[in-house]
Amino acid sequence: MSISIEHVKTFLEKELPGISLKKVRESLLLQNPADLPSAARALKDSSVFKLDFLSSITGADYLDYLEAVYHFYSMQNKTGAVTLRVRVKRGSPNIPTLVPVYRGAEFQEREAYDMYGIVFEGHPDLRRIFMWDGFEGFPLRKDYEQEDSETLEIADVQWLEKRSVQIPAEMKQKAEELHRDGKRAIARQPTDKNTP
Amino acid sequence: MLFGMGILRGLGVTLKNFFASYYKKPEEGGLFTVEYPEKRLPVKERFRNFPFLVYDTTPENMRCVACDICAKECPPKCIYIVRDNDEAGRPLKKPAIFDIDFTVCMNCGICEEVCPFDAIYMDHEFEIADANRLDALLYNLPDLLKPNDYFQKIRPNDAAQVDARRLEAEEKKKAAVAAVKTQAAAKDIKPE
Amino acid sequence: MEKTLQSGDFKEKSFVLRGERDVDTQTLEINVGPQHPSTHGAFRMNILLDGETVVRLKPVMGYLHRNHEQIAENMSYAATMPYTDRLDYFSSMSNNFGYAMCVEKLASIEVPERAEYIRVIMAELTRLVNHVSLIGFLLNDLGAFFTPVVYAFREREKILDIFEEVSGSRMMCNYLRFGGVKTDIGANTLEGIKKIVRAFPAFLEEFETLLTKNEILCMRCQNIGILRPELAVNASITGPMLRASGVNYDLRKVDKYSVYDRFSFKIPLGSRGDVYDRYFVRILEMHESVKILEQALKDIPQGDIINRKMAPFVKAPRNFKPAVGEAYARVEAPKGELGYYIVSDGTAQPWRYHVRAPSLINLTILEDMCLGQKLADAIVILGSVDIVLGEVDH
Amino acid sequence: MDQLFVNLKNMALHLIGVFAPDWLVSLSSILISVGAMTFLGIFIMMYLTLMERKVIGRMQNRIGPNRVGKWGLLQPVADAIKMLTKEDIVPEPADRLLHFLAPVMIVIPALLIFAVIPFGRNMTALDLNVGLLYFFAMSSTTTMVIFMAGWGSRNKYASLGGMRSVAQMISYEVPMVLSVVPVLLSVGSLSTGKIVEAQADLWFVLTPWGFFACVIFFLCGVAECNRSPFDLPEAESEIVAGFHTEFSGMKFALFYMAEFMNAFSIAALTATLFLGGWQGPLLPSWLWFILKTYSLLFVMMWFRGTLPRLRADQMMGLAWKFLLPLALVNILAAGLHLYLGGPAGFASALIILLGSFMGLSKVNRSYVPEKREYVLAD
Repeated sequence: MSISIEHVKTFLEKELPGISLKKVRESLLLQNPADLPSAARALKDSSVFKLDFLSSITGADYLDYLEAVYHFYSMQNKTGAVTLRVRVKRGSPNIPTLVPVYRGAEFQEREAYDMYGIVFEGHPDLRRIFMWDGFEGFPLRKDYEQEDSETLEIADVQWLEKRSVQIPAEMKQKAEELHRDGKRAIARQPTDKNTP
Repeated sequence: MLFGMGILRGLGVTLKNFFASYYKKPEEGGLFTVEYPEKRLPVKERFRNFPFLVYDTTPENMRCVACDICAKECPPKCIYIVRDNDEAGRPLKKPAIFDIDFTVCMNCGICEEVCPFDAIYMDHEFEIADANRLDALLYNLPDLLKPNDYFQKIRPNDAAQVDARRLEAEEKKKAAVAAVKTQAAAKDIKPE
Repeated sequence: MEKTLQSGDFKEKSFVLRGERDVDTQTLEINVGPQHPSTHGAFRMNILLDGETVVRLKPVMGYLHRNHEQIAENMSYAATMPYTDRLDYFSSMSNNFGYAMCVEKLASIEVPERAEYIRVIMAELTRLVNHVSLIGFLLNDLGAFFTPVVYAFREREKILDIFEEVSGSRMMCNYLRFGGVKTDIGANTLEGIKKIVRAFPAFLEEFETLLTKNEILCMRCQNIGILRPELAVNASITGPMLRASGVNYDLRKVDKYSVYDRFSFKIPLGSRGDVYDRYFVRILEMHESVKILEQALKDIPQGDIINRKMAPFVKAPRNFKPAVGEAYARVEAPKGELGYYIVSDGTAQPWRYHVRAPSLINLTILEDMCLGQKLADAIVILGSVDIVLGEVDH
Repeated sequence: MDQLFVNLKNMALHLIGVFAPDWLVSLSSILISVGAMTFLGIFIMMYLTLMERKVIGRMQNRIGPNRVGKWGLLQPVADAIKMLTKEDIVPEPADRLLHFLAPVMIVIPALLIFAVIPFGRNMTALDLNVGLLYFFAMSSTTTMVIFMAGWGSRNKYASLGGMRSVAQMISYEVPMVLSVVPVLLSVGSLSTGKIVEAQADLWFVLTPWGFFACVIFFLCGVAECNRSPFDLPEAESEIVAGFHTEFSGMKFALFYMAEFMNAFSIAALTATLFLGGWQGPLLPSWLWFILKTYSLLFVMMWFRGTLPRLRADQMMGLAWKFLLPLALVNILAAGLHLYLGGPAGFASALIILLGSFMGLSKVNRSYVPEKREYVLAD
C-alpha cells in the first residue's frame, strides 16, 4: 500500500521548517538541493514512515535542467514508494550525497555522475563506474555528440594508410575537408524535442 | 552423525549417476547428451532463427511488397529495402534489393509480427556459419526467398493458420469485387 | 575472528592482522578479472593481499557496458523488449516481466487473467533456472569439478526447451507484450511443464544429498562473508542475499503484483547471513517456486492472452504512444528487485529509461564482506552474491 | 601365466647371452627393466588421462572423449601431439634456469619411484631392503620443485600456488610417514616385496589399525600429488592454474605427466602396503596388482568428480589437528593389537581407534557442519 504524498509533504514541512517543497506528479520536488540529506534522514528516522530502503537513484536530463529522482521504500512497514526529486542547472550540477544516510546510494550516484555529470558532493570516491577514466563527456545527456562511425577523420585515414588499406577517394576528401574546418564527425544532432 | 558421512553420501550420488549413465534411459537420469553432428535434437516448431521471405509458387510472385514496415520496426536496423520500379520509372509492388545482415540481426521475431502481408517469417536453419563475416552473412534477395511449402514443412501449425487467414481474405476480396461488379452492372442498367 | 567486523573498521586505520607488525611483509596487489575463471563475466576485483588475507578490494566494472538506456531512448517501446532479454541473460522472462509491467503501469493497461498466469509460470520457471545454475557455479568456485553444474544444467535444459517451445528462443525469449504475452501455451506444452515441475523435487533431493551436508562445503561456506541485516537494508541489498540475512522482504509478498496474491507460498529466511545461508535459502526458494508452479498450473483459466485494446499496436508498435508521465515498477527477479523507471513525453520513444539492476547494487558491500577473509573466500563470496555482468553493466 | 614377464625377460637374456659377453648380459637385464619402466610410466600416464576424462564424464551423465579412435582410445595420442606442437612460451621476466629445470626435475622422481613398486611376484625392478624409505625420499623432492616452478615463472598466481604447495606438502608428509609405521611394526622390514609376502593370509586393511592407516595414507597421498579435494596449488577457480600457469607446450605436458605418475605410484603403494599388493587367489599376480591399483585410481577420480576444494588453512588444520593425532593413536592401537594378538587385541585396537576418531571430531569443532534452522515466513 502506498503512502500519500501530501502526508509526507506536511510531515517534512513540520519536521524541517525552512524546507520548500513542490508536488510534481506523485513526487516531491525539493527546490533547494541542500535539504536532501536532512530530508532523507528525517524520513528514515521518523517512526511513522521508517523509509529505510533507498530503492533507486535515477539521473535524467530535461534540457534546461538535470534531475535526480530518488525512490524510497520501507522494509519494516512494507509500505510503498515515496519519490523525491532534485533539479539542478546544467552549469552547476551539484547535489549533496546520500551515502552517509544510505550505503546503497554509492554505486547509483556514481552511475548518475558517469552518465549525466551530476556531481555528488561528499561521495567517498566519485569515479566513473562504467566508462574508463579517460572518457570525456556524459553519454546519456541529450546534447551528447556521438562520434559518427561511418565517416573517417584524418587520423583514421592515416592509421589505415599505414596498414596499406585502400580508402575510397571521396572518404579521404571528406576527411581532409573536416580537418580543414577543424570539426569532428558528429552523428547525432542534439534533440530539440519539447520537454515533458 | 559421523564426521565424514556428508561426503560419503555425496560420493554415493555421483557413483549412482556413474552407473545410471550405463543402463538408464535419458529421462530418468541416464546419458542425456546428444552427439551433435550424427544425432540431432528436433527443433521446436516456434524456434526462430534468421528471417526468410516467402513466395507462393514461383519466386516472381513473392508476398513482399517492399512497404518497408519491417525495416522501420527492426530494433537493430538490419534490413535494407529498395523498391523496384519498372522501365517507365513507376514504382512497383516488389523490392529490387532486400538485404538482411545476419551479423546484426538478433532473431527477435519482431519483423514477423509486424509484416502486414505475411511475407517474412523466422527460419529454423541455424547452421549458417561461414568464414567470411562481411559478404557471406549479408543475405540478399535470392538467398532469402523460400517457397511456401518449405514454410509449411518447418512450421505446420503456424503455416496452416496463415494460409487459412489468407484464403479467407481471398474469398472476402473476391466477394467484395463481385459485389462491386454487380453493383456497377446494376447502375449501368438503371441510367438507360 | 570473533569480533564481527564493522564496515567502518577498515577505512581509516591501516588494517593490521597480527597485532603489532613483527614481520614486515609486503602486500601483494593482484587483479582478479576481467578475464578470470570465476568472476561470472567481465568483472575485475583489484585485491590487496597480505599473505592470503584480503586487505582491500575494489570492484571495477563497465567492461560489458552497452548503454542499454540510450538504446532504449532511441527506439520504440516494443523494440526495447528484446534488449531487456540481454540484461540478466539467465532470467530473460523476468526482465521482460518487469519492463512490461512498467509500461502497463505507465499507459494503464490491464492484463487478462490467462496472460497473468502464464507470466507467473514463466517467471517462476526462470527462478528455478537461475537458482539451479547459480548453485552450480558457486560449487565451481568452490572447486567441485563441474559435476554440480552439469546436474544443474540437465534440469535447466528441460526448462529451456519449454521456453523454446513457448517463445521461440531458449534464452532470448522476447515473449511478453504490453498487455499480455506474444503467443498462447498449447495443452501439450502445459503437460510438459507439469511433468518437469513434478520431477523437480526429486532432482532437488538428489542435489541436496550431494551438497547440503557435505563437510567440505560447510567448512568453506559457513561463517564466511557474514552480512548483518542492518547493513544489508542500509546498502539496499535485495533478493535472496537480503533474505539470507533474515530480513523478510520479498516483492511477491510486499507489492503482491500480478496474481501472486492468489498463491500460497512461504518466504525462506536465513539466520546468520553467510555464504551457506545464501546457498540454502536459494534451495528453499526453489521448493517454494515449485509450489507456486503447481498451483498456477492447476488453475490456469482459459481466455485471451493479450488485452484487446493492444491489438492494433501488435501490428504497428510504432503507433504506441503512452501519455506523458512517468512510472516506476519493480519485480522480484531471481537476483533481487529489478526496477524499471520510464518517463514518457508522449512520443513513441521514452524520454528517460532507467533499469535498477539488483546485481549492481548487491555488489556495494562486496568489500565489507571480503575484508579479513582469505582470497579463496573472496572468490566464493563473489559467487554467492550472484551477479551477471549483463545486468551489472547494462 | 603368473611369471609371464619374468620368463620373457629370461628368454631375452638367453638370446643376448648367446653371442654377447656376460657383462653385457647383466647390463642388458638392467636396461630391459629400465626400458620397461619408462615405457610403462608414459603408457600409464597417457591412458590415465583418458580414463579420468571418461570416468568423470560418466559421473556427469556425458560420454567423455570418443571422437579420436574407437572409444576415444587415440585421444591421449592426440593430446601428446598437441602438447608437443604447442609453442613453448617463457615469460620475459621469468628466471630462465628455474623455468627450464622445474618440469625436468618433477618428472625424474616420479619415474624413479617405479623402481620400488612390486608389479607382480618377483617383478619388482629393484627390491631394495629400504624400499619404503626410498619412496618417501623421492616423493618429498616434488615440494621444492613445485615451489621452484611457481617462483621461477615470476607470476603472482604462480608464486601463490607455489607457496600453497609447500605448506600442503610439508603438512601432509608427516601423517603419511607416521601412518606407515604400523605396517613396519607388523612386517619388520622396509622392503616392499617382504611387505607384500607378509600379507599372504591377511591383508593389513582388514585389521582395524590397517584400515585407519590405509585411509590416512591414501588421503595424504592424494594431497601429495595435488589432486582434489586438496588441489590448492593449482586451484583453477582461485589462482587460475597455480604453479603451472606460465608453462605451455612440452613443459606443461611434463607437469601433467608427473601428476599422473605420482597418482599411480600413490595408488600402487597403498595397494602394496594395505591391500596385499599382488596377493590374490586365482588370477596371475600382476593382474591382481593392476586391479587393485586401478580401483584406487578410480576412487581418486571419484573424489575429483565430487568434492569441492579445501581452503589453505583448513587443509593444514586437517593434517596437523586431525590426521597426525589419528596416525599416532593408530601406532598405539597397532602395537596393542600385535602384542595382545587374537580377538582381544582386535577389539581393544578397534575401541581405541573409534574413541579417538570421535574425540578428534569433537575437538575440531570448526570442521563439523553447524546445524542451521531456517524460518519459512509468509
